Amino acid sequence: MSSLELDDGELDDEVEPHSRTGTLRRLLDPAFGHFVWAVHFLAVYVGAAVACVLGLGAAGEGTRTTFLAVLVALTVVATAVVVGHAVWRHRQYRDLPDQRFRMVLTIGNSGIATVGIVWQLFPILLVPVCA
Amino acid sequence: MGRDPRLILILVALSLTACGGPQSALDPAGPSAASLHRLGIIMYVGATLVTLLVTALMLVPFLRPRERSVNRNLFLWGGGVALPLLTLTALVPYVMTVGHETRAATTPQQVSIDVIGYVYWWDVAYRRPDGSRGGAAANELHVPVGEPVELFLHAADVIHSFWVPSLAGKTDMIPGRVNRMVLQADRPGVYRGQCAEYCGLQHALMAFDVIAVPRPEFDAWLARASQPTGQPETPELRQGRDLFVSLGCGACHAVRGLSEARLGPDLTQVGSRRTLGAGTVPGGVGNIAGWIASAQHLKPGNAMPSYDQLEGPQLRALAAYLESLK
Amino acid sequence: MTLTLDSPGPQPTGELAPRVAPVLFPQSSGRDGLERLEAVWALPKRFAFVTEVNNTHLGVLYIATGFLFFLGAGVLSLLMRIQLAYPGLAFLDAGTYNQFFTMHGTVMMFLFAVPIVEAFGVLLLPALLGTRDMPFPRLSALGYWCYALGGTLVFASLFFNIAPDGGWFMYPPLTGPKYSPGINTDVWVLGLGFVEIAAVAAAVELVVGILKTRAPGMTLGRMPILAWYMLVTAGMIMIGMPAVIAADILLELERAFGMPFYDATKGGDPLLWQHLFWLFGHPEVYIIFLPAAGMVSMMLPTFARAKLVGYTWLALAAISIGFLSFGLWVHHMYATGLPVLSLAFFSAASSAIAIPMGIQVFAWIATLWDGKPVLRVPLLFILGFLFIFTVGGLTGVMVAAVPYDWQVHDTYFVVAHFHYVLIGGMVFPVFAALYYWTPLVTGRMLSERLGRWAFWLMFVGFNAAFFPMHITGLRGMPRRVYTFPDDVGWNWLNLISSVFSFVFAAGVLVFLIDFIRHRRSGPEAGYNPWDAPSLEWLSHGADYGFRSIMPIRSRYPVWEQEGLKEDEIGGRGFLPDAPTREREALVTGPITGEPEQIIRLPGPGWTAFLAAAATAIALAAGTLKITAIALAAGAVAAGAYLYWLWSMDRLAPRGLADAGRGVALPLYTNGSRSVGWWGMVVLLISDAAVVASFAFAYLFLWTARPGSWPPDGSQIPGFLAPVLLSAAVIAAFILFETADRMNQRERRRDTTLCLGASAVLAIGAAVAGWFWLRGLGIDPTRHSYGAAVWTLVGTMGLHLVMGAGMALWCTVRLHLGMINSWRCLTLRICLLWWRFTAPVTVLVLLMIAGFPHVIS
Amino acid sequence: MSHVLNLARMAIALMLLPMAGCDLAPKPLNTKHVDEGDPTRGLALVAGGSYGCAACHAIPDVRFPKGNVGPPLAGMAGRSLIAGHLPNKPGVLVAFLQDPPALAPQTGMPNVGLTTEQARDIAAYLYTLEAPDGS
Repeated sequence: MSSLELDDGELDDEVEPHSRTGTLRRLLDPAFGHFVWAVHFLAVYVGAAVACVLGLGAAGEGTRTTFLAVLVALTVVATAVVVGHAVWRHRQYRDLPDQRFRMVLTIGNSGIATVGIVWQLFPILLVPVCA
Repeated sequence: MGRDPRLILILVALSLTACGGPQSALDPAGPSAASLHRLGIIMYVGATLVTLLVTALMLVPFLRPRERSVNRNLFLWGGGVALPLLTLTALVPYVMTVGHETRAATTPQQVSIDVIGYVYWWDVAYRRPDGSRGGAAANELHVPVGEPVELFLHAADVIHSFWVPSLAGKTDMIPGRVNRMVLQADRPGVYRGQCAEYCGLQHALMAFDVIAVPRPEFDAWLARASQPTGQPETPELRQGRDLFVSLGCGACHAVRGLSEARLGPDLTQVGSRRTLGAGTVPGGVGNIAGWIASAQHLKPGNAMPSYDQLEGPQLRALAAYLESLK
Repeated sequence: MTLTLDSPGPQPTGELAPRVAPVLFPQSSGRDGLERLEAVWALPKRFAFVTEVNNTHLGVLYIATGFLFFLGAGVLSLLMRIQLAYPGLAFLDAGTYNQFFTMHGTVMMFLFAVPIVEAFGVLLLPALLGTRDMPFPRLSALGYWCYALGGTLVFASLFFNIAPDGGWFMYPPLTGPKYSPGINTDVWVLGLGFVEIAAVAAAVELVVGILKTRAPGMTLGRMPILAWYMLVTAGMIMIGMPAVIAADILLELERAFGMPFYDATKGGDPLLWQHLFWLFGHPEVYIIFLPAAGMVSMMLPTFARAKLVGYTWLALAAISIGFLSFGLWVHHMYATGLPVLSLAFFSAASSAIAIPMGIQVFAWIATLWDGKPVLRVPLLFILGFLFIFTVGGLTGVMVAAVPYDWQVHDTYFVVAHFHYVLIGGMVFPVFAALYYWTPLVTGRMLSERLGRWAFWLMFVGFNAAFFPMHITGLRGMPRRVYTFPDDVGWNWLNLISSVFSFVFAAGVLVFLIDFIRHRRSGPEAGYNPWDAPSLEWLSHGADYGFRSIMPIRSRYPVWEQEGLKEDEIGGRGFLPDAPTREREALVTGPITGEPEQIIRLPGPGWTAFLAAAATAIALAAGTLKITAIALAAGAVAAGAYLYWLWSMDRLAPRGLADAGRGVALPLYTNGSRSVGWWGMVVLLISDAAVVASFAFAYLFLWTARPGSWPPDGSQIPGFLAPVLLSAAVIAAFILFETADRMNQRERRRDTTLCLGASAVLAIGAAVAGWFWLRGLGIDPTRHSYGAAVWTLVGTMGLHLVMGAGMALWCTVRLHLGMINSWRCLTLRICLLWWRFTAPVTVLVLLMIAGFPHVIS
Repeated sequence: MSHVLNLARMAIALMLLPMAGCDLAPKPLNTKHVDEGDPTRGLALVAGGSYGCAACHAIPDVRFPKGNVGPPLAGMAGRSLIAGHLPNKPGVLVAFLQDPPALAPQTGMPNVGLTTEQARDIAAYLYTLEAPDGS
């Protein structure tokens, strides 16, 4: 008969620290890292594509180095944002056993997103621009 | 299931040894294809090892049921995260450095060729140093051995893709765009290429040859390709030339010194071509005659009509004339 | 997003009232309750089965239809393999072969793979989530019938020699009006557009179903893992499908009205299609794979006799794959001559997806290690899946490497690769699922012995047919060739592939025979024949799902919650009755799973079937250019949709109703608590993706030919007209907002005035926009610039007209008393439309006016 | 019982009769023989394609191309005439293959430059081509 015992606490046991926020945003929060990844990915891809269209391929060595430095800086910022968000959520959730699932989900997604962002350094550093 | 890894190994070994074929990426004859092949071998070996590992791990619980519970961290962190993370952190940077040969810079002395894809054949034009159109060919690229050759790839109608597996990877030909690639053959020979992007009804019959010859031989060939054709010497050949003109062949085909049209393949040296109809049938007078009389039967849907109203002797004369163009 | 979209307002709030007698519709857990429940959920008789909207019924039909398409496309592939058995064969001519491979790819991807995995979702999810049905049963029915009828039309084109022949990804300009003048391509574009819309409908249903109709107490962390996978999949369909729908619309605009999006001679670019198509097309592979992986994750614990290792890891792997898969679209464009750096970004992103993939594979293997696996047929197929999919995944790493892909792209290597991924990653799991869940539907078991035969024939046949193709491709054979020369070294490899493709087919045939046989002579399955841990076995196939909806406290409720079955049968859960004599279900909170509302679901009705059938006839007649029939059918379809919309947001009493277990819940909710609100949000996300695709087209066409913009000699748009237009749109929006406020204060006259003014302004803005573009001399057919501008502005104009229509709709309902201060869901949902349309219209106007100035 | 058996025997015999008939039907005797001609080498020459035989003629052992400019070559062994007016004899065929216009001035078939050995091999191959059943 144990399944009959149901109290309010049991139904409601995934109450978050910031449950005032809109439901949609709370649903998407564990994927925060991936949203940053998407923005970063689009930024470097579109940036490179538009720069090549505008004639970066024919530009001098200095201009190209500056452009690559901007891409590297973007990557560093994006990584910092993702890691920072994960650390913040970790602090919020670590003492709440009910929130373990959410915490692991958030941190795991952030970890994979971080790899996705950091790996963009390989093309930025190793592949000739606009060839 | 237990036999499969071995089967895979055998097949992988087979794929590495059975390299033959005039159109094989496993038989590289140029620096670009060779570096891609090297990358391939590394990945074949890696993939085989991972497949063996996964297959073995997956079968173990059936062979030897365990009593203790499994070490989750070893599987999830070790197999799930560390394995792909480490192997790919090694592989990805390497991949980034491979294959730049096909986009390398070239010097002005080197050969530059415009290749234009049509449904379903290839127009080939050698650029003079001033950029104008020099010697021309169709469905055949003659290149000097051991030199990087610069190709400018265009499309006249739909998307095609230029691919000679033994020499380099493929590059698409896209209407409205010009793609550039660099190609080099390290040893003399004939390398077969084929359209690799589906381009309509006869996509299957859109092949070409890259003929790599030593530089002097190449120069001689290019000189011939740039000169007007000679006057026909026998009455039959003269009749053939007259037919070429009167039937309107020249409205589509160029024969240097006779006609300049470029709607169909340049026929200035058609007599020496290895194939007709972009690889549909071999060259030679018999096939030329067959092609003229029944192009729509041999390669339905191509742009050339079947000239099936010719009398026997006329057909022979026209075929003989074309065969004499070398 | 939510903060701005979800305005606070009066909510008939639910309260848990354990010991207070409920006001309305008391539930009975006794025999009378069961009788009412059965009567309400009973299937309609005979031909009226097309009116049924219940998910169990539709799910079975859906799967059966998908399987038929699988068989049809499979036969095509066998005929193609006969043609390729020897070089130079003339078994099929070039034209037929081209139609066959196009249809094989199209049918397998659009009519089999995506629909059948969605179908498993439709069939299983309500049961897995412990509820009775999806929140929008009629939408499910519409989705199914659109798919079945549209798919049949596309497939039937084969028999009239008008089947599409441009390859399943239909690259223009080959498929443009110049090189494909026949209607073959229109059949593809219109038929598939139909099926894609059906897929989006199913996705809306799945997202809202998973978020809003779970068993009480089923938090996100307790959902069956398949729900996670389906949630991600549906989300991907929501974002991905609109891109290809947009590409289809542009192609049809070019074909029918000469708007040159892809025609390079008029400033278009063939690569625009490739970007849009693959923006959908690459995620498509994962859309197919993820539900299959989810089903594997459901079946594994049953056969491993152990809980899933790494449930959370699998959920986050699914989410990660969902996101990362959108960063791979250029994967298919490595040979197009884009700058190597651009390609390399995609190469790196593709590699990142290997991590979630690795996590999944090793989580599954660890689950096997953790338990004492029982090797039944479904597990056999799962092992086959693991092996084949691993090989396919590894060749996937290879083709993700840009330079290597230059060799293997568009060759038989790639053919081998994606068959390893799709047959391994999807067909084997689907067969496992068919063996596993058939007893749930038919009540009988399939044969273990024939199942093993089917598996081994399929496994050996598959590997022996497709593995050699890797080598065929490396030895230079391109894909999509109807024949090949006999002296290039492909003869033996092709013959082996052809012979073993028939062995694979024999395996499928054995399954079919087994399936037909088991309906009569298969052993009775009984309750939970595999001793599975998940909820669907609790329902054992009744039309209403569960006698009563059970509160859930575990990821493996059937294993871990004692007395679950007894309580469910005994009606001691929620809603053991149907006191309103209508189908009822619980609405729960999307995160916590606490009960929020009792919704009454529509029962059998003709609306959905009629709407789908009329739309299908209209489209088919339109394609064949029979205008009269097209118009007539279109009118019927429009009538059906309007009737449908009218019947939504039904009159429910304001008070609380009994939900069982001493809990009282409202029958009516507004805003983000209601399922309708969520449905609209999901739909708007898809809509946003379509508009974004059009905006992308505009910007991309500029990058293809950077230079003067506008390039076609028309005037550069000034700022005055866009500012005035924006002002009108914003005013219309604010008036709609004000109408909502007025309605809350029960000021009906002011509400009406605001709505009317809003409609007038919206229509005015749309008409003014038309004159604005005409005045600038922008011609949609002269250059791709004009085509892109007209498409964007026209889309927003349509949105404004729809917004005006909504204002009128609300006015009418207001005056019929169907909208009032607390019953305002219709108004709120229309307001959502405006909250999306107004800012997006302003942005679009800004872009069209501002971009030429920015770049010059 | 034996009656039943007899009936069965008769039925089987009746069913086998048509097949036996096939075997007994007079086979066209192939009298055409080319000295020093090797049909295997001939087939290789024909199938190799560089002489273009198959570009104009449908040849049973060559899958592609199946030309339709000249007559199909199936049943070549049984034909009475070559090119419509030359007797189909080994010597004539060899000579015709080597230089068709010399023997048939109005033919469309060009001289493709076969040596005598090659022409013999091809002729030998052509004489292996019996008329297909039922034609």
